[in-house]
Amino acid sequence: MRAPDMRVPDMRVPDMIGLGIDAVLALAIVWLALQTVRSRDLFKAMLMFVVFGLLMSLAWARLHAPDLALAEAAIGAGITGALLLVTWRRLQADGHEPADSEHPPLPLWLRLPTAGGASMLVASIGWVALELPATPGTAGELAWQRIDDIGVSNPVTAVLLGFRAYDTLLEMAVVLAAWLGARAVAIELRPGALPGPAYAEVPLVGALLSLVVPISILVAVYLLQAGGNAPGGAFQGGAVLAAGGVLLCLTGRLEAAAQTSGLERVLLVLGLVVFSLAGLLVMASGGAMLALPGLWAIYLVETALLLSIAITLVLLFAAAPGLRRAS
Amino acid sequence: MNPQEVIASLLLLSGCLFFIAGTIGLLRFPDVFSRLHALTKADNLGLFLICAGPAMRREPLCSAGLLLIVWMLGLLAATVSCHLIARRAVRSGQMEPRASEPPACVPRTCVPRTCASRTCASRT
Amino acid sequence: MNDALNPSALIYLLTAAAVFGIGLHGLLQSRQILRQLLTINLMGSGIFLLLITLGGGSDGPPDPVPQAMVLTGIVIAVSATGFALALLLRWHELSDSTELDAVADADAVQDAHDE
Amino acid sequence: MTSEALIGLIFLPLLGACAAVLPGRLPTRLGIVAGLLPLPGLLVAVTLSVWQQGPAFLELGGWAAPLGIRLFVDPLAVLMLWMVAIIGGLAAAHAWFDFRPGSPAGQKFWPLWLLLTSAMNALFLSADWFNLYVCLELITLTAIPLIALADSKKAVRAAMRYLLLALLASLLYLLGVALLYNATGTLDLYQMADVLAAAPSAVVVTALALMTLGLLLKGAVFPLHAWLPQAHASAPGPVSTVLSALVVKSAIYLLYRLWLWGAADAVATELALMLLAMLGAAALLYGGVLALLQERLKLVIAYSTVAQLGYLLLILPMASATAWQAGTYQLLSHGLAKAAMFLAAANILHALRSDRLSDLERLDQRQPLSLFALAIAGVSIMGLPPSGGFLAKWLLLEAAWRSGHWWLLAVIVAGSLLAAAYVFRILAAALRRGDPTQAQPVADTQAIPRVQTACALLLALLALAAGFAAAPILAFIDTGLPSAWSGP
Repeated sequence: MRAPDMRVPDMRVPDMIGLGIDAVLALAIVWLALQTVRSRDLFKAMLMFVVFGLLMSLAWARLHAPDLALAEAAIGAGITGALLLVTWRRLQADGHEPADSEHPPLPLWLRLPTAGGASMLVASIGWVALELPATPGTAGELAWQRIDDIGVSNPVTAVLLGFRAYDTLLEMAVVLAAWLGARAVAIELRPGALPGPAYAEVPLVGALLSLVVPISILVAVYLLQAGGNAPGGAFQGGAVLAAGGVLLCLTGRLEAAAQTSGLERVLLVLGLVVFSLAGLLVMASGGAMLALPGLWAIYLVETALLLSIAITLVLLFAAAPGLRRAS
Repeated sequence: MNPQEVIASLLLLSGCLFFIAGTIGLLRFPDVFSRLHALTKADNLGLFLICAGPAMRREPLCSAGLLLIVWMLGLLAATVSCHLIARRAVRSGQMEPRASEPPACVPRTCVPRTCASRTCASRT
Repeated sequence: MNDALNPSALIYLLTAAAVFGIGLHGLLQSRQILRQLLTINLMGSGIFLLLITLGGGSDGPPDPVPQAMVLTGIVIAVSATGFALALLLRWHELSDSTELDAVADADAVQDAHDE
Repeated sequence: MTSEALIGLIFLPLLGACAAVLPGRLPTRLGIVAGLLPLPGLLVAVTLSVWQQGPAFLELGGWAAPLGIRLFVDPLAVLMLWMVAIIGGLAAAHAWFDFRPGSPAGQKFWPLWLLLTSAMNALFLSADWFNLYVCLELITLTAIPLIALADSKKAVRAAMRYLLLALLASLLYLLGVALLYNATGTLDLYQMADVLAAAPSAVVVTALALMTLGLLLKGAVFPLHAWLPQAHASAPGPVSTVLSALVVKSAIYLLYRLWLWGAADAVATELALMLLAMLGAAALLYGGVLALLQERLKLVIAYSTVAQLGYLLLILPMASATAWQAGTYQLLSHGLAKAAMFLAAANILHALRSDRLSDLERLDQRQPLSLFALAIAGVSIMGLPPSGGFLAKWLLLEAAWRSGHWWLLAVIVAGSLLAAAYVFRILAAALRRGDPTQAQPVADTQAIPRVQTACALLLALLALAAGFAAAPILAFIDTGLPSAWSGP
């Protein structure tokens, strides 16, 4: 049984309009990548990168990967773009503009062949791989056949939280490690280093916040519950919730705190702890490790993951030990 | 092509036209304020038309409602960011040329090196 | 996929290869740590695009395993970028430069007769 | 019983790290104790079961191979897990004094350290290529902040360079995994071994080459080693210990899994193994020469790591049981000896506030025990009898002789001579009397907690004891030979 709304057009019938869209999208993506690399001004390069991320999410949609389109838009373009821009602002805080120095590490006559050779290698190997008959019995086909045992109809969520739940658990450990690493190397925050107090008193921003932040929470919860049978899930939901948090930081509603509060610490490790304990409890009660028993267990774990992802991304953006309501 | 399809494609086409108009405005207008003017006006209307297009073709009302929400959010984001950019432009001294004082040079004919007025400086 | 190679998969394959090559070229060209992080993210996107194009080619429903791998990859990429930016701020505060090797020559001299 | 022990090995440090993040001193201490102390106990159970019933699989979530992820434990994995438990444990004891659990430095250090331990255990147990990618990323993202904790400009620069190269290496590795999945349809390491021969050779060869390139960069093998010396030398004491003894070896361990288990009979295996051996030989000689030229003690030891990794790659073309014993024994003895050397160097740096060779005169009077530990570990690095290092090099020479690779004999001997040179150079600098006129008072050195010296000494003695206790370990290793290496 496949999810009803996962309509799957047969990719082999090349309808011309679809081809046209793909061609234009591909050209735009390559041009943006080129601009990100070639533009002298770093700020422009970062903006090009954000737009590149948005077009990449369109490419995922065209490649029938709606979950990835959501993730790329929310995480790839959204949060990564916000992190880059806020770091750019902090680098400028003491005046000088980081500009590319003239002498690149490798001369052009060496760079071009290596890069050209690498992309030719990837293109040719990809071509050979595409030419070949699809290998029978791949993990993907097995996933489609056994999808009912997980009780979730969205195949990607079934793989992420059912068949390969261990990967997702370690991935949450990576997210926690990123925050721990950022804290370990963090610079002592100069007061007011958090960007955005200038926007605090603009009336329009207040109206924006009162509308957008509740919507971001609503969308995050929708994505979380939709993860079962439609594109969505904890990671995309977490990123959207983090976007709401980033907005609050930018507009001065949230301030940098000197210490990470107890609640923030619990939220940070919540995803990992709930996932591990759920897996261990199942093993203790006789089942296989990490075989989440039912739909309720999957949603419980997904909620914990969502909270952990959101708090980690917001704290990474704020580059502060913790956050508290602005006095 | 039943009438619904025709109307939908017409809406989509006109939406694209408005976007093109907005982009041309962005490229050709001399200073921040006129560009903002072009962008927010043309693109918002374009977005509405593009959202209205598929809404016509979809049978169930809820997807039309969703597209409406998309447009509302687009509108909200566009207006607030335009306000903030304009506010910052005013604060950082790019005053708009007063109607009373004739602009030092007509933007299209003005060659950047020779004309020192602020509007040309901001354009190059 | 065994009969005619379908063109849209081909388009995305060439895009993936091009983005990977451009990313690598940018990485070898720039000294700015910020731009190097951008190029590494570009190369990552190129690889993810290749992974999905190769995986999605099967004539049945799209293969969920590469999609799960790419989703995990995107989350890992944003975590690594978040940490790298924090490390960059630390490096900028210590050495007042946003490049790794710009001060190398000065530092090498300083290394020689260190404390 | 073993499945609970395997899960405990990974999840205890993981939950310990989560506990260490929580506020207050008690959770951190609880996390450290619960995360690190039970590891040897669990490992005894695992070792016994692997010895009796042989290698075992554990399917996570109850899903079979191509769909789910499997853990695999065999003598090689058990050996590496024992090294993580012993070296990690003693380095943690050493770090207990520099990074007190309650202090702000401790709050930053311990969660990362426990996550690193859990990530290494997960990597040595995992049997799924994409899961190994996630483990490699977790190791990278925990090891690099630990380096940057040293708070000096050199440490942060070394950490940033290591991060950029590690991200690049992970991308190459991921590209290889993507191609392998497309060619074989499965991600499982051992299941892929038999499917690989049938898969299209062009895609497989490229995938294996990309993964090898990524792992060589992560393992700092000769041409791609630029990031290692500065990173290991400027990291805090216990961190550089774990980096040199374990983190760098995880990449070499994955090379073993890739070429001896995963792609044992792939089309280009012989050529690739010979190329890797040549790289190993080059690393051995280059690292040895560079170690001779360094001015600082920790840099000499770091370049010695680059050199000693070469030994691990030399065994690849020999394809015999003796070669496998030599390789695994070199893994064990080098890990113990290098850990002892780095801990001793950390003690010396802490006591004399400088580790420049020129400042080390009359070290036997100022830091006798640390120098003693350094000397014993040097004995094992050089390969003098009766140390574990000697046994490893002896088996290596024997395997090279039997398999007829004459040029390897010369390289091994040259490597040992170079190792002897740079170890004696250190000892000579340390035993120098210095001019008696301005006799430096012995008291000016800072006192070091006795436990820290004891850790370095214990590791050095273990490296020495590895020479005596070889028979049971070698017998245990023999039960898990790579499939193609059954010869004498």
